[in-house]
Amino acid sequence: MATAALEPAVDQAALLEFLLRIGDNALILGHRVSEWCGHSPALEEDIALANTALDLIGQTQLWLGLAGEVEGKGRSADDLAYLRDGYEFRNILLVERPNGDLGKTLMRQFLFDAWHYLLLKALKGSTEKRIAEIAEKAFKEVSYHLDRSRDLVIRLGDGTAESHRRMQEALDDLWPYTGEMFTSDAVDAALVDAGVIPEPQSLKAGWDEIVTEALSEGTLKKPADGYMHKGGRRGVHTEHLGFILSEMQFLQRAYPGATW
Amino acid sequence: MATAALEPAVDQAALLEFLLRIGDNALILGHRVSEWCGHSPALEEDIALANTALDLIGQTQLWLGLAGEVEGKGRSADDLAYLRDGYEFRNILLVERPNGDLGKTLMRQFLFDAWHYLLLKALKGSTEKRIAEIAEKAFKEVSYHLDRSRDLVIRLGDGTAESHRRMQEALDDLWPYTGEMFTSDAVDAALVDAGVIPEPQSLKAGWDEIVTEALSEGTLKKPADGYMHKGGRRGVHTEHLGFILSEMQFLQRAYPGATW
Amino acid sequence: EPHERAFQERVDAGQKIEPKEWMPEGYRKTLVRQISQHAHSEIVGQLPEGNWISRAPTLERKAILLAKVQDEAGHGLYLYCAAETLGISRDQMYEQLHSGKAKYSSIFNYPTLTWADIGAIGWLVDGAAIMNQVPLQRCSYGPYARAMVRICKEESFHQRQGFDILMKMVKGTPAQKAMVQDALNRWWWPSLMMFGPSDDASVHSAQSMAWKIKQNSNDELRQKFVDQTVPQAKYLGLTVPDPDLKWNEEKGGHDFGEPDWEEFFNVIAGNGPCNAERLDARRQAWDDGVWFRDGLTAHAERAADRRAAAKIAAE
Amino acid sequence: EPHERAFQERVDAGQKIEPKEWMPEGYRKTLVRQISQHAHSEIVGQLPEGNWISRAPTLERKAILLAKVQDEAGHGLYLYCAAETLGISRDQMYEQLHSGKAKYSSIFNYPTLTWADIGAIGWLVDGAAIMNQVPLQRCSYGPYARAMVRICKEESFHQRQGFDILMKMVKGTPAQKAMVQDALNRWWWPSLMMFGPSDDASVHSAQSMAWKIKQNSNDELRQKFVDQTVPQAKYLGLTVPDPDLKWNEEKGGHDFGEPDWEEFFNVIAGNGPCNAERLDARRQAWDDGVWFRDGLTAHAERAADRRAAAKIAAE
Repeated sequence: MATAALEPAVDQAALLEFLLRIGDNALILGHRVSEWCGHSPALEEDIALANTALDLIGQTQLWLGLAGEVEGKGRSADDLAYLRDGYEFRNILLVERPNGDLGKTLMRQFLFDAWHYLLLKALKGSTEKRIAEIAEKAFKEVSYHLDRSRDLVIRLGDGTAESHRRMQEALDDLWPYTGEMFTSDAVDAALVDAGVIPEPQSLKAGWDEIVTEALSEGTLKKPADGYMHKGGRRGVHTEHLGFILSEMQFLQRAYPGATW
Repeated sequence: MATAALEPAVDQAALLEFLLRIGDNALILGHRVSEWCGHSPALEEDIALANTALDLIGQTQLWLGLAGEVEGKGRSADDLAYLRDGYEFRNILLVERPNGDLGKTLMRQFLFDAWHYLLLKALKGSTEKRIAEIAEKAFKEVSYHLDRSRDLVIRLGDGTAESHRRMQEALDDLWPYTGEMFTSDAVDAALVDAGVIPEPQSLKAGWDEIVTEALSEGTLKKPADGYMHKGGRRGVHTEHLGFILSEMQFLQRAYPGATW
Repeated sequence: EPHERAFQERVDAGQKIEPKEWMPEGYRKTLVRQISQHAHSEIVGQLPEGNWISRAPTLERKAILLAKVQDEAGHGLYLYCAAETLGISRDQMYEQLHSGKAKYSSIFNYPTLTWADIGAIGWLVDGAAIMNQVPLQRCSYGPYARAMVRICKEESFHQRQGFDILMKMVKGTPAQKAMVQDALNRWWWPSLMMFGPSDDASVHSAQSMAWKIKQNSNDELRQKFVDQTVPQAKYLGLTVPDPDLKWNEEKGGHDFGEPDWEEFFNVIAGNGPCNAERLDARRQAWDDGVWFRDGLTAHAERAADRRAAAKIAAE
Repeated sequence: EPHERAFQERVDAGQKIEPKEWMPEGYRKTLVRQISQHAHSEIVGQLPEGNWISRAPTLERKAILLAKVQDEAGHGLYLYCAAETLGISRDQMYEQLHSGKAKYSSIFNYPTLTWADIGAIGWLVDGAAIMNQVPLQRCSYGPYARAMVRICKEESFHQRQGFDILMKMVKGTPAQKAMVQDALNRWWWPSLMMFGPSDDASVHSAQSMAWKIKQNSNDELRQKFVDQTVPQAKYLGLTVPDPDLKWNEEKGGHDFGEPDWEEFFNVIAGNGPCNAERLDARRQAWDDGVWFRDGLTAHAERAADRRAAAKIAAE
């Protein structure tokens, strides 16, 4: 039923690939953030982190659900989340970085949120109605994520010498993983042409602005744009993803076909 | 063929249970020790830890292989290692304790080795020839493990104030997990009667002697025998086992029926 | 004492006591102990369930579990706030938790070993908690009673979700059904112990009842819980692990066996399967977060200074 | 210099140089750099493979992998000992590794992403290492040459085991075969880069050759490796990810494409996928072990003192 709303003119393989990319970003980051549950340094953070994870898992359901429809092989969002191996995942490397201390988790969130926010904002105008609809809903949630992660990056950057040091270290460590957000390949090109997604590089200026302003307010030094890691968008990940999946997928793998 | 050598008079269900217990101990401790590979504080330790893990995995193959034969349902050692869930595992809780620092790992090893050594020594005289044979081989390896872990416990206990503190803390933390080695149930009773295994409690005096002497030489204070945790031998584990298995079993679960 | 008499009359008349009003020191102390213990239970209670978030079997189950654990943190927040109205700070309460002085519900010292445990916690543990908490909505202390209204609403939602997990599983494969039975076997007795030992002999209880902090005896609530839960177990096709359990027509309730109180006191004494790990996890979260809390405080102070300076400059 | 001439004559005559003999300072330095780099590679090389020990798909594969990683630690040990004969301590070499001053083989900065990578490392990485190391068995420096004899024997064993992993997988399910092809795609070029850039221009190389520390040019060894490996890939039913690869009848070897040397220099410069993690892992192992090493040292000193005191008392 719902499938009818998708433009048949658009390259369906590219569309599927895009939906896996955006869905896997939400899934893997949601997983990482959820690892904090019950372990954060303040009750308010426990609540906020759980809330972020919850939003991301909700978005995963929508994106991967649509991916399954586009693929047309009867795979559900759960099938895609739980029954693919690492090389089939399309998330960027940034979201699979280990949590580290809460400063690193928040910095990762901020660098991602700033991009996610701009991406979803653009996707609200997608020629694919279903994508625009999901983006509309996700955009509201992610606007809030960005407000929060930006605010904390600023406050902790401009906090004590210790909190400043930790935030700067987190920034320096994570910076080489930000370049992948703005890379582009044939999949992107096909969908950009069809008006489905924005040109990845077109989000860079806006992202730079958000990031530069927050870092400056937080008295943090923006790293130079050096070498950038990439590979996740084409299924070449870091060694961390395998461990995330072995845990996440255990029940579905150990009890194939069971319903829960 | 080999099955013929097993005494049919012995309670086969009890025998299977015993073999799972001893095999799972080796498997899970081997897994824990192998987590150190490449991460230990001295090259000699990297080698020794890998060697211990290797011996334990080898013993696992023998014990679980025999368990599969006794069960008679065509399950191999690999099937038993990779396709059971946590509640089907029969290892004692001690061996699934997290590694902690190397001091804790070595203390766990020593407390286990001292018991393992005595158990295997007794099993060399088992009325079950197959068990006696495996015990013969494993005993040689474990004698060496014990020499090594005892020696290190002594040296680190009687080392610096810091190494002493860490070893004492490890001892105090792990002590409540040692009682399970000497517990007994209907399975043990049946096999003790048949002369297959020693009475678990009968190993206690020898264990106390080995442990007391080493702790004293290492200037460590033997904890009082307080409350003892148990459950592993009947499949009630700690929360750690599930994570061990999700990692260990990933490939067999994700690619069912594949050969490697 | 005229103060005490007037206070008791107000309680007897069913009036709510509010933060700034006079209250007996014992009343305040009892409430602080009970509310903070309750708050700590919510916080520590995140851990056994949080243990399965990363392994939840579907995206929907993961989302539901995340929401539930988040609710628990929220309950902790309401309750710490309610306790703070009695003149103790949240940090003081944490300090009591971390030092081992304050207790939390012993049930959270048991491990969650399979996904069925997540269902069993919702069904049995939240079920027992609700049984304890429903009367607290009518507690004489206003802030506690109001927090309870909100909490009870969410808890019954959680209980239904837990039951739903088990329903799905008992209709599933034999392995799934076996997991559910195993979970019931492990959680049944600890759930009955959640009501505490028989309170025949407890003077404490009598005073709490008079103050309307407590409204029912432990045994009364335990009986009610058993009578509510046994038919649900039957509906799920499960066997309650109590050979003494049977319907007593005469009393219109179930007869049932005695929990292993030695185990109960052992767990209280710190010897439960997970006591050390739960407390370590909370302590570590707190200790690892010093820099984070200090950073936020320093920023807030600096921002306040800047505002003050700007105000002076503007004048 | 007469010393130098005599030294060079001995080298030319194929005699082995031994630790206590005179040698040019450049010879000593080159050897220290090369042997310690080789030792570091063995040590760091434990990490990418160690990453799969806990997930090895069968008990036998787990045992084989454990044994292999153990062998690598052993190789590290021989090599550090060989380097120590040249007047540098193991701790000094560690210090150089941890500070980033000393290098290790860049190949270990790539991640192991599937089980097929464990096979590919054995086949390709150990294969390339052997190609580099076989001539080193004839190296002019005795201790290094002798360590190499032992290492090469074990390495060829490892290479066969790696190939065996891949054989099993290509005969398996389509998913397994795809994993093997994917592993080849990712490891092929980094393996070719293990021989280093073309050494046409390198004076360094010429001197090493004269001293018989190095016996073949990088390009020579790379060619040999390609010629050996391509038929093996074919045997496995795999496609080598190089469109320029083809047999050249005239030269009796394969023509092949140019590796991406920009990537190579990037990885050397610290920008490989795992540089930071590998070095952090080694540093952390070292730093976390201070108490352990100090404890053993303190005990040894105390034991020596006790023995001395006992001896005095006995006299």
